[in-house]
Amino acid sequence: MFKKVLIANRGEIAVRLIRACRELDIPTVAVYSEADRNALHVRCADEAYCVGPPPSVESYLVMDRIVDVAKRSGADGIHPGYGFLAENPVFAKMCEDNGITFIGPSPAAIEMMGHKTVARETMQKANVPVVPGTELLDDDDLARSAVEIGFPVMVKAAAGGGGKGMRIVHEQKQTEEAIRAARSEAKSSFGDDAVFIEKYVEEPRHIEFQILADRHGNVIHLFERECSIQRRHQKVIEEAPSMAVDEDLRMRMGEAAVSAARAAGYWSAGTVEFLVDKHRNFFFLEMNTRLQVEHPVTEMITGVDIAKEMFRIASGEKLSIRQEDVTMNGWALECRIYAEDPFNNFLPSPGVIQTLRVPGGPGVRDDSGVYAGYEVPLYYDPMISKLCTWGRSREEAIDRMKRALGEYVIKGIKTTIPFHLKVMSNEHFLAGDITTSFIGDKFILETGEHGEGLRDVSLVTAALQMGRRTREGVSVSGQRDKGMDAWRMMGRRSRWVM
Amino acid sequence: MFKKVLIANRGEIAVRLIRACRELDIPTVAVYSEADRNALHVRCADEAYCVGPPPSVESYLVMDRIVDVAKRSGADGIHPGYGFLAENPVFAKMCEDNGITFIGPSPAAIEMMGHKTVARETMQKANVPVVPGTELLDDDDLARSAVEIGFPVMVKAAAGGGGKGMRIVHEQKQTEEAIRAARSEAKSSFGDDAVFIEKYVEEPRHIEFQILADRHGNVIHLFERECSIQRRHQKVIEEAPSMAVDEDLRMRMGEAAVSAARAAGYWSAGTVEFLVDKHRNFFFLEMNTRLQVEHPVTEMITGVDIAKEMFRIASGEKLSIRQEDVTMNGWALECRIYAEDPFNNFLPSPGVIQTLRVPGGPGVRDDSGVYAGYEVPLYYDPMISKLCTWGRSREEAIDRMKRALGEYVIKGIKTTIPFHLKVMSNEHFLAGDITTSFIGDKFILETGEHGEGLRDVSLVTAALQMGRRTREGVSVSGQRDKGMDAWRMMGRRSRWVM
Amino acid sequence: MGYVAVVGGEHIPVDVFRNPDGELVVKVEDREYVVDARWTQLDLLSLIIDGRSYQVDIHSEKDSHRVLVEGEHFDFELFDERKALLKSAAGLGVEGIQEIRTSMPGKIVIVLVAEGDEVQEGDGLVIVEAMKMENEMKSPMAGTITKVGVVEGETVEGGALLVVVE
Amino acid sequence: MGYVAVVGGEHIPVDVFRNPDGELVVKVEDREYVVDARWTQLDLLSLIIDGRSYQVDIHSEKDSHRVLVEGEHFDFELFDERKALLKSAAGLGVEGIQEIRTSMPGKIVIVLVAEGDEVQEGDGLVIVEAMKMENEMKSPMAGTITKVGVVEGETVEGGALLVVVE
Repeated sequence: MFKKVLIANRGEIAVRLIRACRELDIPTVAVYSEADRNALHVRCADEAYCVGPPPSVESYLVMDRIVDVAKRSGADGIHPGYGFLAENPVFAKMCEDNGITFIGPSPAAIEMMGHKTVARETMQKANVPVVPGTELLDDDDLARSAVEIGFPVMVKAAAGGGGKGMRIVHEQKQTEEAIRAARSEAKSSFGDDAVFIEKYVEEPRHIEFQILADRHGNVIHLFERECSIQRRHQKVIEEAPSMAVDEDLRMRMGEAAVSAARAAGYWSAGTVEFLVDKHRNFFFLEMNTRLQVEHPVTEMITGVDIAKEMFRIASGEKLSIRQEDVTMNGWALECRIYAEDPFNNFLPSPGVIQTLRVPGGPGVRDDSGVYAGYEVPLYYDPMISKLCTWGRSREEAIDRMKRALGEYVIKGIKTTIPFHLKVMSNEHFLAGDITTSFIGDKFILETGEHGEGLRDVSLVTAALQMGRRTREGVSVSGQRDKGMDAWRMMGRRSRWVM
Repeated sequence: MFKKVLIANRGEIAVRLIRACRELDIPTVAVYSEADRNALHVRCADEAYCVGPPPSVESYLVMDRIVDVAKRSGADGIHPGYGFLAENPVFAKMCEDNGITFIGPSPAAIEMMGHKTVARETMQKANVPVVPGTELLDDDDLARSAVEIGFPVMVKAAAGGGGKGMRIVHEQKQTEEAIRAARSEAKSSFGDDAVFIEKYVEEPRHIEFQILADRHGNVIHLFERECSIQRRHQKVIEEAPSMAVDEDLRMRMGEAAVSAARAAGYWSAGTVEFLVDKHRNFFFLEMNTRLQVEHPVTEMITGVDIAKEMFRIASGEKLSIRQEDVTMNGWALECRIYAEDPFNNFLPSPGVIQTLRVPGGPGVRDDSGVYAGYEVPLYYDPMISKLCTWGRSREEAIDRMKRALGEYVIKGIKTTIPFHLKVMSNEHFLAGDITTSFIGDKFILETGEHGEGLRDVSLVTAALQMGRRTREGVSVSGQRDKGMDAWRMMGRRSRWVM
Repeated sequence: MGYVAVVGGEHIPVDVFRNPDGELVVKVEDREYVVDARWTQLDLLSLIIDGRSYQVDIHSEKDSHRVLVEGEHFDFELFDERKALLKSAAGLGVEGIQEIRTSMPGKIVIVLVAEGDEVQEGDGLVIVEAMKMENEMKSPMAGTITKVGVVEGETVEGGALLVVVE
Repeated sequence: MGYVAVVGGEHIPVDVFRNPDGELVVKVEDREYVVDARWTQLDLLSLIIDGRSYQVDIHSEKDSHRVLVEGEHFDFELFDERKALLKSAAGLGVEGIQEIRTSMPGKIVIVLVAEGDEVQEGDGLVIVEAMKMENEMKSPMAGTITKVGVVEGETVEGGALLVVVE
């Protein structure tokens, strides 16, 4: 096992990986930008080194500086998390060249799967079905190909993933702007503006399989995740298993996922993403050669700690479990909580978290990188927490999620918690009737039937809030006051007329 | 199912039960004393009514007032939690007489199991082995019986449980004081000062079986919990399953537990407690006719939500699971976190919780009744949180617990977190070599080998703390400062000489 | 103490006082609520109104309030009576001149309109990149662009004036 | 700024200053630590010392400090130099007259000693009930009881003087 590991990331995933290392008794080295001196991952790690100014291109993406910190601190492994350098084959190679283990797949596998067009060809050869699409082309050829394939089409960044550098194009006149926007986001997120075009499968489900593979040729899958609930091609709610997958489809897709991993000569944890249409045809979409944001839901239904498995695999151990040992137990959901205002077009809402109360009790898991008093910086992804729930059934997992979201208090910034609460009550979601266009088509973020009565409660609160500010206002008891008023209330006549 | 349920309790267990009700979509009614207006259970419930001044005998134990609140608010069920009125047959009867369902067993079953001497007789008739002991006697007869049975003996309150009103007596001269102290605690905790004496089984393990029984004669068990780690006869760390129980013993003890429940005509959730000696003989100790503090560890290894099952059973539903459907998955641990100073004889440490950071990530569950800004009151039990972890193996559960305890930040009051951290590193604990005398015999709360280096870090911190207070002190950057100092540090020569 | 709330164009009187028993009363229009209110955490109010317990989360900026309670949210303004009177003379509505500002620092990616352009409600005005996402600022109403305060490529602070629509 | 720490009877000099590069330095005896320190949460210090990251929890009451770091705890006193000098003249040790006080409100259940009694270290003095538990207050040293400040059955506030041992 590793003597010491450097975590080349920040936020919740850095904290997740430090937790895994603590449980494996591996000392950890954090790196941080100047904007992140007070970040949780810096406080949790055993060592911490600043690697540059706030913009990630000047800090978290500076490969030689990170490798230098690893060497100087004596780390013999680097885990890249997701995003940043996680799917950068140059970085994986640089680690190897410096005698440091890259805790992920081989540079060759990253490169093959990272270039979406090469990945498509590899999959076609391995008889895994793919969606019709183009190679990398310049703007004019892309625009022409879009017409040939037939709208709607998707413009996608060759590098990276996670919904960035992607644009859907419904009609010809949008093509130029979509290519520009995708290139611009791809450039700023991955440092590579190459894009290609794919047929856009309408009303698909996005279903992915979690893979674990060791360096000795053993490959298993840990079942599927349903990731159809997306905003701007970014997953926001995931679950495992999927209601759309029965035993037969699970077996066939699982086999295809394992074949895909074998075709890529893959080791480490990875994810094979598929689109599934309404006729249960599935198409290879891409392979993510890293730990996924949504890995916790798979951990909750299988009991396998995927992050810890990555460290074991990278240190050369064989998989401790065989395919037939992997069992599925219950149902798990994840809601990604962003520092965004759901009632104002999901505008980012950075700032200081003044109060934080994380839900607890049975079947609840919170993965977050923040704390009360922490300032969510402007420079990075606005995801601040992943809230997961487990239940014996999908219904129980949903009931728990509603309960847990209701308990979650994050003050000082606006978050997407109210959005998730609405999804958890949406009849289509409850019925499992979800596709990647769910949010556009089947979801309205409106005040519900109980709104009228609660409006008065909100006006009462605002009036008391105003009173706190001014001497003229009628004062409200603070925390330390005696409860005598409340006690007298027992004998009072009802006046609540709502 | 219930239209509305009143939770006749406070603290973490009231919050736990409100969570169960939320997941079952049952509106909840909280009751609170004047000291608890700001308590979490008041804020979480749908309705809340004050039932009296801070001392529990004037509020949480006033039966007719609680029943009156239930009637006035339209609640058709009352859940008593644990402690307070949970094992009071008079209260259970009063609920029934007022047409309100007591969410627990029948008054007759509570009464039978509540009087330890009657319970012993019932068990003897049902061929469940019991520990030698006396009936209820006056002080002089008790003192005489103690000599007859032979020291060491245990003085125990006839009512209640949970370690209160219990005293161990090693030699004759301690007898009088032990009886006085036990009676005094029993009186103040349960309102009944009757005590009896039992042979004290030396170096026993305390192992208990979780029972679920419906009103239709179905009784199952959910395996055992190991509860040997105790302080002052109060459980502080529990786990499930127990290392001392193999498949054969599990089957025999499970059958005895089911027989015990049947002999008592029991329904609802309940716990049959046994002492297990070093030869694997087991003796019936008592039956707790309520939800136990430590129920989460069983929930974590079986996936069964015991609290929710209690509501279903009380509403007349049949058990949804048969004995053969109950499976054991992994290992779970619970550490009870008290507002006590472990380095000062575990003196209670009430006060305002200034900062709270609850651990998260995989396999961690926190059940607590507190929040940042909350003042832990003087009047009630000092347990503020139950931290549980799950792992595929006992080792993984322990590694997670160490990791989670290390993350837990509770500031403003002293807590037993450092105590638990020490237990998790104790070689006897790691080996599973634990009995009820573990803390007295095998555990030292001393500073470990790393202490010397960390002492300098603690002195550095105190010096910086002093500097914050005075203008003369050298100032330290606050949270919002730029990270430039840290960034410059990159080029600095090593001066850390530890 | 008297207030006026402006909710979706509607004006609602809200009054706070102590009744003869010393209890805190909030009157909304003609509905009187006797309230037991505690600020248990920063801007987090525990309200008990005749036994019903609410945990209310309020986010206030000057007279604007965002309230979250039981999964529902409410955005409105609340003025004290004197201020409401002054505002009333000047027109309390939110129509008229609209200043579109950034809520946070970011980079101006594209300016979609020029001074003098006619826009409809919902038309895109400016695309701003912040926190790695591009966000399109839309017009809150139909009108004419009377000012454009930024140029493409510019980096702006939070609160910067982007566009004025009249 | 100079301090003196008293740890288990030992006196340890601690000095805080900025070095010529402007870095914050804390010197403990002859060991110099260049520290990057942030109070990230109330009394919770994030310390980075030559790359090693510590999260240190400190609980201070006047000159007494309880520090928790990486699962270890340290209790000690820290005085600034002037105070240490004054204390030194008066004897910095913790022997001599010991006042036994309650840390919290509670009820006196039993008083086990009377004025003039001789006690050994660890002998029980008073049993106090608080938070439903009976706690025995023990003598921190051998000596003579010179004062008993409470009677059985009495309810006392936090900090009440129970017994004086000399």
